[in-house]
Amino acid sequence: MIIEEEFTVEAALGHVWNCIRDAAFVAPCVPGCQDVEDIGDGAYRAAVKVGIGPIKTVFKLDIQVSEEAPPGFARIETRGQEGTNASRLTAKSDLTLSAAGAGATKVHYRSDVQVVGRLAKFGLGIMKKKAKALGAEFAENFRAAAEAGSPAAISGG
Amino acid sequence: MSDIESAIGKSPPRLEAAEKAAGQALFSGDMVLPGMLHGALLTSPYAHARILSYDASAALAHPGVKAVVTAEDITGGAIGPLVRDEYALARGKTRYIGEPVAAVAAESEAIARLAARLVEVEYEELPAVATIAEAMAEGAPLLHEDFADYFKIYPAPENGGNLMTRGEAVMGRGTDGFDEADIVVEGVYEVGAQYHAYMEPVSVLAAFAPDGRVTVWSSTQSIFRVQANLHEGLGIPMTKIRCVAARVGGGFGGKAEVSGELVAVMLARKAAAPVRLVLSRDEDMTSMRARHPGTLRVKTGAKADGTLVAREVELWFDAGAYADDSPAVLSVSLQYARGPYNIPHVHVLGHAVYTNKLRFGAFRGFGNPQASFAGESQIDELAEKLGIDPIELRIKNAIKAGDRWLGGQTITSSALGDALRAVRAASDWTRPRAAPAGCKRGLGVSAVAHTCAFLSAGAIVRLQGDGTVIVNTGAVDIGQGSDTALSQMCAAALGLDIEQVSFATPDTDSAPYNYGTVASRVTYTVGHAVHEAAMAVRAQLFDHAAAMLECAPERLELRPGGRVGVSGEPARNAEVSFADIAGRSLYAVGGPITGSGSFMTSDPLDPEHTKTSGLLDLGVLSVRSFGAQAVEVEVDEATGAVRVVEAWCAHDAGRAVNPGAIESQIHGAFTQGMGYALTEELLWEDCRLVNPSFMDYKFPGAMEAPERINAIVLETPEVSHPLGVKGVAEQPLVAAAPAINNAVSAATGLRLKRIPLTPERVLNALLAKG
Amino acid sequence: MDFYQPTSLDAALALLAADPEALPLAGGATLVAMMNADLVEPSALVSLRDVAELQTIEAAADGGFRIGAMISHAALADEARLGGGNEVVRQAAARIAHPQVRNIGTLGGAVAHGDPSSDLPAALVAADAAIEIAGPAARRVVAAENFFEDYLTTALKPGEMVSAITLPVQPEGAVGHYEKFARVHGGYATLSVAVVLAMAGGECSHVRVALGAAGATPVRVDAAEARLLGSVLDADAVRDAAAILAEASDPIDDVRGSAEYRLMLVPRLLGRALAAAEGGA
Amino acid sequence: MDISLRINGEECALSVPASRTLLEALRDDMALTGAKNACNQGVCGSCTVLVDGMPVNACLVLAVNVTGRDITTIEGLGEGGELSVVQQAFVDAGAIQCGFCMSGMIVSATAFLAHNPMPSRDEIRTALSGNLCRCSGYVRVFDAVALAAQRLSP
Repeated sequence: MIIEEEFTVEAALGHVWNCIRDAAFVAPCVPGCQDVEDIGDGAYRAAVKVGIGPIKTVFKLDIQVSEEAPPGFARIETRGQEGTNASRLTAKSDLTLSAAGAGATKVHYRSDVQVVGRLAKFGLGIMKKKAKALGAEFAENFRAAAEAGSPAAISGG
Repeated sequence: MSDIESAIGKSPPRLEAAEKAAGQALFSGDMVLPGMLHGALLTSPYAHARILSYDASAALAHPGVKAVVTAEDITGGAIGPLVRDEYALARGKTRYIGEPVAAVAAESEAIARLAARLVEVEYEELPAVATIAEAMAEGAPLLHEDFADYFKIYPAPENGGNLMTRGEAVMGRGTDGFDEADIVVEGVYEVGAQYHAYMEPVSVLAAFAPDGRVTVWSSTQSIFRVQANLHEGLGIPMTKIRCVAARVGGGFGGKAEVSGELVAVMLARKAAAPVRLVLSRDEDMTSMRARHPGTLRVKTGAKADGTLVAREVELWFDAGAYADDSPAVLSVSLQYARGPYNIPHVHVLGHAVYTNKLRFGAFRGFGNPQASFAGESQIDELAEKLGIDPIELRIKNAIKAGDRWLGGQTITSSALGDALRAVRAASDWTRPRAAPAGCKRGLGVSAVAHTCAFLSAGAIVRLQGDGTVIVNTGAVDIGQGSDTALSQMCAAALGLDIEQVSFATPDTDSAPYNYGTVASRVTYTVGHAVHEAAMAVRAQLFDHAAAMLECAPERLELRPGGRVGVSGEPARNAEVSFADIAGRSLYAVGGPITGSGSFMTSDPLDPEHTKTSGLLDLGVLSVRSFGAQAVEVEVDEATGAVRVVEAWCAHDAGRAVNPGAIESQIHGAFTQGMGYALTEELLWEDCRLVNPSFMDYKFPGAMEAPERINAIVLETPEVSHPLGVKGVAEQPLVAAAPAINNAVSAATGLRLKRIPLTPERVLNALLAKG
Repeated sequence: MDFYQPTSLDAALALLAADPEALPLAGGATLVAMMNADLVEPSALVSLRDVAELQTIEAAADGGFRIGAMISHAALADEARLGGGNEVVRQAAARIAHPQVRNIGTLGGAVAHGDPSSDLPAALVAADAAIEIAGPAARRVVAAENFFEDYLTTALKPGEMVSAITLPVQPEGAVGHYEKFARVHGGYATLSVAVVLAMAGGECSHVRVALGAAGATPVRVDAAEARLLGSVLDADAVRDAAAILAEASDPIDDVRGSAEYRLMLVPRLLGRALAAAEGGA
Repeated sequence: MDISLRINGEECALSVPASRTLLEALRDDMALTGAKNACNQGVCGSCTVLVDGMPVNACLVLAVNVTGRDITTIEGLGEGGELSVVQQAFVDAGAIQCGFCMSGMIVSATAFLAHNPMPSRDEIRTALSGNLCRCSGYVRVFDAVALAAQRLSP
């Protein structure tokens, strides 16, 4: 399952890069993200609440930035599970930032997400739509946050 | 047929029908033993990964958990019917999402399932290949790095990467033969992966006795394949393995090889308690096996008068992560790629490729459905170009007794022409079909041949004290009615009524060897052994009767109902009953009367007739039976939906032992073939199966059943069998998809080349045609 | 997991209010299926089996109907009084799955589940039904059209449940029709079209159309109906209306059909549904 | 939870967790293994039993939710070891092959015939639309129901 999103942030490339690489900054933008922990050298742990209708669960994620070429590119590998391994998630995401004239930055991310286990049994079609919606919501939150100010200025999620 | 053999040709209800109607039939998932535990699987979340370590501590600590097994508990070698490329559980590497990696035995199924998720497995993910193209690409990751060292019983390609098997056969002048053709048709056909959808998911009950002897009740098509795999995969000597067939809730090839038996035995051994493992539907669909999806490029050449002269086929099968029966399926598919026609110049080439998906194995038709869908669809295209009626073209080229099959085996009897004429007449072939508004109707035809003799089988017939007999063959009745049919054959040989014959539950402790309920073989192959065993009993009966009636055995005759009499003297005192003879043999002279029979199929190929390479030894597969089908379909032009209105299925049973059971097999097999043609397809996104449930994988229900399936049982006695019988259980499936595809062509003019013919594909084709 | 079997609606609501993780158990066709698939593990179930108030079908004074949430699909499908325009709801109930599920599943359960590819949501929107919601604090009514918000997401707030559905009196001479296309009979729809149509003097005098399995919720567009109103349901009118509806649709890709295919079916099934309704008028 | 179910006319007291389906209760607690579990999603019908005479999927019904109700399973159709008319018709019509779907199929047919004494073939087909079978192609199943109807009619 591919989730792809592209949006423009009215802020300088360097600034946007700093924002996106700051876990504390990004976490509140991720819908359902309850907490995130920076374990150092590009590794993070996060808990993300996910739900479709009556189905509610929390994915415990291990995130690792595997490749990085600041300020334009980062590759992120994610592994996670929910409900004591009832479902497992693996994702490989590429994040590319590029200057988009007049101090704006184009953010493009593409992640290949695989979910296996009970949630996967549920139906791929709905999961894709839900994932797309989460992607769009993240983009909107991040764009607003990045334009509002620097990472330190962000209030709680 | 003298009245002595009256037990044949009748359709008594199945021996076990009442038990099943009452809900009393015991399937292995219904069985309970004292102290029994429940098993559950932990399966791989990765399509391709090295297994670095296991940590079962959390699982073992969970209350109610009695044992956890992983590959570290394997005490035997690799398994696999044709190449030993697999283990009881994933070992060292996992090669498809859903592959069993560990298993837990606990006091309840719920606890076992929860605890299975607590077994921590450390993986190192590897790149995976989801398709044939990816698997064969330069530098593609290898599933089986040390494939070359595996034990194999077929000639495998060297350093072919993910290429598991490559088979080729050339007959006559091969592709040069196309120079004799006035018209050539060529096309690429695609076939989807079909799931067996047996109603009973895989289930096993295993229990060790204190002396270390294990008894396994499982839903299987072969108690001897289970025994062999337990021996090879766990190193248990066969003296310590007893396999018993419970009632089986359908197999269709999916239970020809082992499914969960090895895991259940490992759990029972480690937990020192009986363990019952029953897969859920989505586990069965995700972890077990299905029919090979693939692509076939087919080319056929014919003279203007319709004489077929040349056929070329190149076939690629996706074989999944483990070979299972793939090399054999490929060999059989190639052998049928010529079709049931006298085409002199043939070149067929086939490949089966490893991919990181569940294994593809045996499924009713065994490679023939794929080859026939392509071949029989193309024959119709050729008929259209030649301006010859599709049935005429088939009759003109139909293979006859005395002709030789691809490979050189001689056809002993062929009813192909009769079958085609039968369906032509029955379907009123030339009458145009009126369709409701917005729909189009059409009639399509296909021809089919399939074998029914395969490998070996034994049989023991024993006279019992009251003069009745008991047949023991080890052949498992998976619902096709073999218990009843074999009992009828035994009754016929001894002039008994079927009520005077009982059938022993298949049990490796007592049964003679039998390869399995596969390849439509039971009626012919096991029937051979049963007849021989019964005749051995007959001879002993006559010896006793000769002494009791003081006359030469030659002057004796069997009399209906279990009597031996002096021929020509019908009087009462000139005969003795089987019971009298039994009494004499048990308590006076000679000892117990037991007859045994043993049969081996052997019809070696002729390398002079057909040059082959990379194929399995097909000499153990022979005696073809023939059939044809006409199908009327209705296509909804607004949605592309295809509905089968009626089908006429003529199949040659040689001599119908139980006509009713044969008709039921034709109904069921045709309907399974209809599902293959119209709705059934397992779908993957990369290497993940996306529709492992009956909610998302649809096969025909009562509403999809055609208005009528006219089963026409032809009887062209098979000269190579004492009772003239042949097996027909796979043919009606094989013929269905091409007949339906040709009917859709007749209705719409479309020439579709990919099944299933989903409404979406049909509508898009209709719109593209304009 | 706790289990309660209250005998009054108020008692049921109190139990639900006491435990936010508790769920009402109507028939169980969807809820138990999800529990079997380990997708839902409620802390408590409040069975509505013995709540008599939810088990009635009453003809309302204005000629409409009030149908209790616990009415099974089978009972709804056999309800002969649901004729005319409201026939669309009866037909939809009759096309759900198969006899066993229709005997278990309930109207309230299906509506609260809010699956856009199930049969009742689109039919209720076409019939302009209203959903009666009972909550710990108050009772409220939401038009079916506004009740379905997203995949498996409805206007229900925590502690609320569906208590009844009211079907309005349909225009004079209106006929309802539910056209469902699925790969096999009884399966979830690839696409469905629910229609309530009235004709006067050969022209369309009233029409409501809702699509099932065409988006996160049933798809209905005023402009599409406007295009049909006053027309003789000629091919152009139907084609234009279908184009408007397709434009507003956002179907998913799944094993039952691709998004493109579902959109292709919109004009075809709309034409068929209108013709069937007109035939019945 | 302690509940009581009237199964095949016999009052049975059971203590089951709330999440236990009627199918699990019948098979595991009552050793009535006629009803089968082929999908556990209410699609295949192999678990069909009657609750107050109505065919339902026992896998979608919680045991606690049918306390006090009349449950009829395949084991309860016959009388004193004899097959019921419908069961016998399935045997005589040669409708039974592997038999795994047959408990559900026969229970559905029994309930249907109780309300539709002389059904058409299409009505039989619709009544069994919730009972999947992979062996028979349904031909002999429809024949069996028609035969039972004929034998039941006065």
